[in-house]
Amino acid sequence: MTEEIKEILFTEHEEYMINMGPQHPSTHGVLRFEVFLKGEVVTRLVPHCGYIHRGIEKMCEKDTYPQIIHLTDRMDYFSAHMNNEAVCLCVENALQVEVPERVKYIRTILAELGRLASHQLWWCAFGMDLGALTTFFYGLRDREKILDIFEESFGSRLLHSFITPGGLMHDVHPNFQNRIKEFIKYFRKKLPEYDQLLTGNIIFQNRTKGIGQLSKEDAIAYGITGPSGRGSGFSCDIRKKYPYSAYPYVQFEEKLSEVGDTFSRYKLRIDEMWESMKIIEQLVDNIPEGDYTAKMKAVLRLPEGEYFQKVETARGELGVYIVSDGNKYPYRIKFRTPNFSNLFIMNKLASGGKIADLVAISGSLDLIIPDIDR
Amino acid sequence: MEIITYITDIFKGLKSLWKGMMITGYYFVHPKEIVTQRYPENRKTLVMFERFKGEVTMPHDENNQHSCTGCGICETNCPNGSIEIITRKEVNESGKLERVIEKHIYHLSMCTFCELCIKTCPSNALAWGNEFEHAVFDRHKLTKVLNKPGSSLKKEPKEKKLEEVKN
Amino acid sequence: MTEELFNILKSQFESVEIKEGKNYPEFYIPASELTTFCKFLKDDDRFSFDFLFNLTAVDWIEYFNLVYHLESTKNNKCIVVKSKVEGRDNVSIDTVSMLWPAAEFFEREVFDLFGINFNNHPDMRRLFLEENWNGHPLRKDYIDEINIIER
Amino acid sequence: MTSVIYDFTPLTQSIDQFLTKNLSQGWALTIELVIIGLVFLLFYAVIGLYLVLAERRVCAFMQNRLGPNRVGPGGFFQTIADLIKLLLKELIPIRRADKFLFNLAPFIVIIASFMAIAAIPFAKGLHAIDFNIGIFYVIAVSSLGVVGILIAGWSSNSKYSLIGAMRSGAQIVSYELSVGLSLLTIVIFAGSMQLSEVIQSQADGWWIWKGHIPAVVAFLVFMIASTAETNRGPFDLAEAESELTAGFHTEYSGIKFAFFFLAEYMNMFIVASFAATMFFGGWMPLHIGGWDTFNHIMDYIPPIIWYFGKTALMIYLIMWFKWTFPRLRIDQLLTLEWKYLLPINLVNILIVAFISWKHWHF
Repeated sequence: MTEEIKEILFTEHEEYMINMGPQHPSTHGVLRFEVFLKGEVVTRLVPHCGYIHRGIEKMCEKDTYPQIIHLTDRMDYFSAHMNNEAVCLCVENALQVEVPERVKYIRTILAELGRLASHQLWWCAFGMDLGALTTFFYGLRDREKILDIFEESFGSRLLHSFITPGGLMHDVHPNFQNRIKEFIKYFRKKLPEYDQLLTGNIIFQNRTKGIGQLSKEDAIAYGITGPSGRGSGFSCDIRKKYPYSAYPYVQFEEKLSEVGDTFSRYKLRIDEMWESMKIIEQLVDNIPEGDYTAKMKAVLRLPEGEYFQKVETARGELGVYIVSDGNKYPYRIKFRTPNFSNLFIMNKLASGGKIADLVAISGSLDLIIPDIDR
Repeated sequence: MEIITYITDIFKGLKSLWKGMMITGYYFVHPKEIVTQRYPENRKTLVMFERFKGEVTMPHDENNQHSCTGCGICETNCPNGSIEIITRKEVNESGKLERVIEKHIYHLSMCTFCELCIKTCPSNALAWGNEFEHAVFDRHKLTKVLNKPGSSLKKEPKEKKLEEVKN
Repeated sequence: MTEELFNILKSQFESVEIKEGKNYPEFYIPASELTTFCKFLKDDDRFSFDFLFNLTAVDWIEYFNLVYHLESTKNNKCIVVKSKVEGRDNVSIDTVSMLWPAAEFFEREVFDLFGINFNNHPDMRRLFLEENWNGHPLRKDYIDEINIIER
Repeated sequence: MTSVIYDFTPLTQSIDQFLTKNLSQGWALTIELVIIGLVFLLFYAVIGLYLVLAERRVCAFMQNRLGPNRVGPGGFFQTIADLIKLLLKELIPIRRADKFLFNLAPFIVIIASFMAIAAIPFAKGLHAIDFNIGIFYVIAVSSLGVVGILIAGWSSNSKYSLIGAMRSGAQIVSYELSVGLSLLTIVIFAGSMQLSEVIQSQADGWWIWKGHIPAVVAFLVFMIASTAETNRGPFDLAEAESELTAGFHTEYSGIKFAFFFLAEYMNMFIVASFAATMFFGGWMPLHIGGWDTFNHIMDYIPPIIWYFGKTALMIYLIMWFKWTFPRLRIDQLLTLEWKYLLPINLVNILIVAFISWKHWHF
């Protein structure tokens, strides 16, 4: 290549900017990427969020602790149980309440079912992002079974508000255990199909392998947690590190992958589904009899001080930071949401890739926009 | 040797593609696996789960009586202000002034189905209804009065109530 | 966190105050020394707090508390670093985003919702709200008569 | 051949004779052209609409759904209802778009696909025109559509559209090679570029059987390349709804969008019928050597059914691709063409030439 052509090709300063979002099929919500392109190659991108900012933290300052629960559902709506649990654990720890064993077991089962449902939906959406439209229906078909379990016990499918400080809203349905066992049996047959349809596919592998390399150091520095962080070898599973609820009683593996590309994040989530099923199987037969809630006062007043509770949601580490001034309302509540941190690595990962890679990467990070904006 | 890997790559790729096509092909020829619910047609047979949270209702018995005393606990517990209670004072049989609800107003459009009103109600006057077809053209229609016109407070014998508490 | 390490910190930074918090040990450091203190916590091998998992502010009306939750992925220890900034208007504190890139966006959120400026921050813009938004919503004295309904 | 019983040549010839007897040469030709045009217009609309319905039903069944089933029996009138809806929809004018080109683009796309049908033989004696370079003509005409796509992308003053159009350009320019070369294998076997002769040469067996492995390879390459050329399936980069929202037709609405939509399905039909014609004998019935009774029974099935059956099978194959595979990236798309399909194709042609020279095919 002569110098002249090189100059024309590589020293152009004009950038081609396109807006991806707020209404775009691949941002899974109202998120906007300002993408700067050079041909097909992304040079840099600027995320803009806030389109669905509802001020949950401000609203919580006017709500009593039981009233906060229903707002946490609406942050990461696919991990509604885990969000509820985080606030409840924080309040229980502050009040030094010991919840019954039955509650711990049920909470853990619900969290894992929620994780399964969330990962299923992620799988279908990820397939869609890459253009395999059929995955969407297979994933939703299987997720429907979990939602039916939820609906039978709590009356709602997505936003349950089922866990309250001290225990549960009410006891689970008598069918609960049988239905879960049925579902596990069913899903153990269906999950290998996911692999056949997408994981092994040569087009899929070419699209994901080596794309969006995230090193362990970057993952820690940027605070990437959850399956996205573990895909880079960052051991950040709260369930293992700081076990809560019934996690100390169960045997499971923290899946880690050292590669750190989009495919390893994908594979990790598939593996996590197997682990979740293992956890549920260990717990579902041994739910102890007992009360579904501990004795709680009518009005909860947290002692003055600051409390922090970490919980592993489907997308990473959810932290609840409550500052109490002894009143029945929290003085300040802050949710350290996993997606907030996970989003801002996008610029680093997607720069230098193609537009199609950008879509694959944002899909593999599994972003839920209301969780970012809160 | 590169030529051999080149050719094996092609065959591996084709095999993986064929595997995926077998899955979609399998479902294509197995219409029994179809999960579509034909909604308006199956309305008769469609049964919601008994715990389904459709809307907040106030159960009335055959004498058009409910058990809401109008204490206002549900109103204070509602995080969204979707419940309003209008009460009035009335002289009862024993000559005492008693609080009676005039209207128990429920804004379905603001409800987030957090279940706090139902859980905290001391007299179990509220319950979930299974109705889920809430679509209307005017959102004011979603504001409902839960107590039926002409309804009154259920008078239960005191002993029976005590027994219930004991149980 | 052992006593020994506390003492190391105490000897390095005279002004640091140590308090046993409800969940994690809390370190109070004046705003002027914040960056050097954080740098020490991150780079020193005995501490190596390399993972900033939360950064927020609390409005105590007279002053703001900046709260940094740090975790060491090597030692599995969590601590809280707190720093006080006085005043209401033109409040500012040094950024820690060069130590932990994650802080960049936490700080933008704090700037947006509390109005605390971070010196030397690479990109100090509002994160959630519009650029021309009046006030900072998470401050206790924020008034919005239209959108906030007092109960 | 025995399938003479369904020969359409006498019918068309009698019409021609009737017209030339009563009218002057020019008028007869004009009326013939008008008749053919009307027939094809109707055919085009019906095929296009029902391919959309077929695709929706097929993908629904693959995805454990029922698909459209409300309008008419089994959703039979669904796409007609859709068409009426699209006709009634507002044509949104785009500010600062190149108005003339913006309006022209859908017509170019649709004309390109229209022209290609003319050369397709539906049954013996049932084709509009039997060029002696029929294959060459179809390849040339079907690649005209990309001009329309490029114009659409460029003129609609949208960044997504432009990227989509550029992708489509790169894609069609490269995949045109593979389509041509894979058809060339059959041309070598058949020794003619005339479509009717290619079909006649398959009277004693289809090329996919007669041509040994090279024909199978050529068939696979043709299917992949032609799927790419029609902007479908795993190669729908020009539309790529998860990346570019709708690619080159992002800004089109109403009936103009419907033209693109219809043209896409027509292109699929053309490609599928070409695969059927070249590799599976077009309207030739299935004959197996030695089974005379069987062959005789097969002859009684009208060739038009044979033709549409084979085409439907090919269309199903293309749909099956689309609803199973993820989309390729633009560089992988070009890698697939230049590093895999083209070399394979060239080697394949050499082998075919050798086989043909030695008369090793049946």
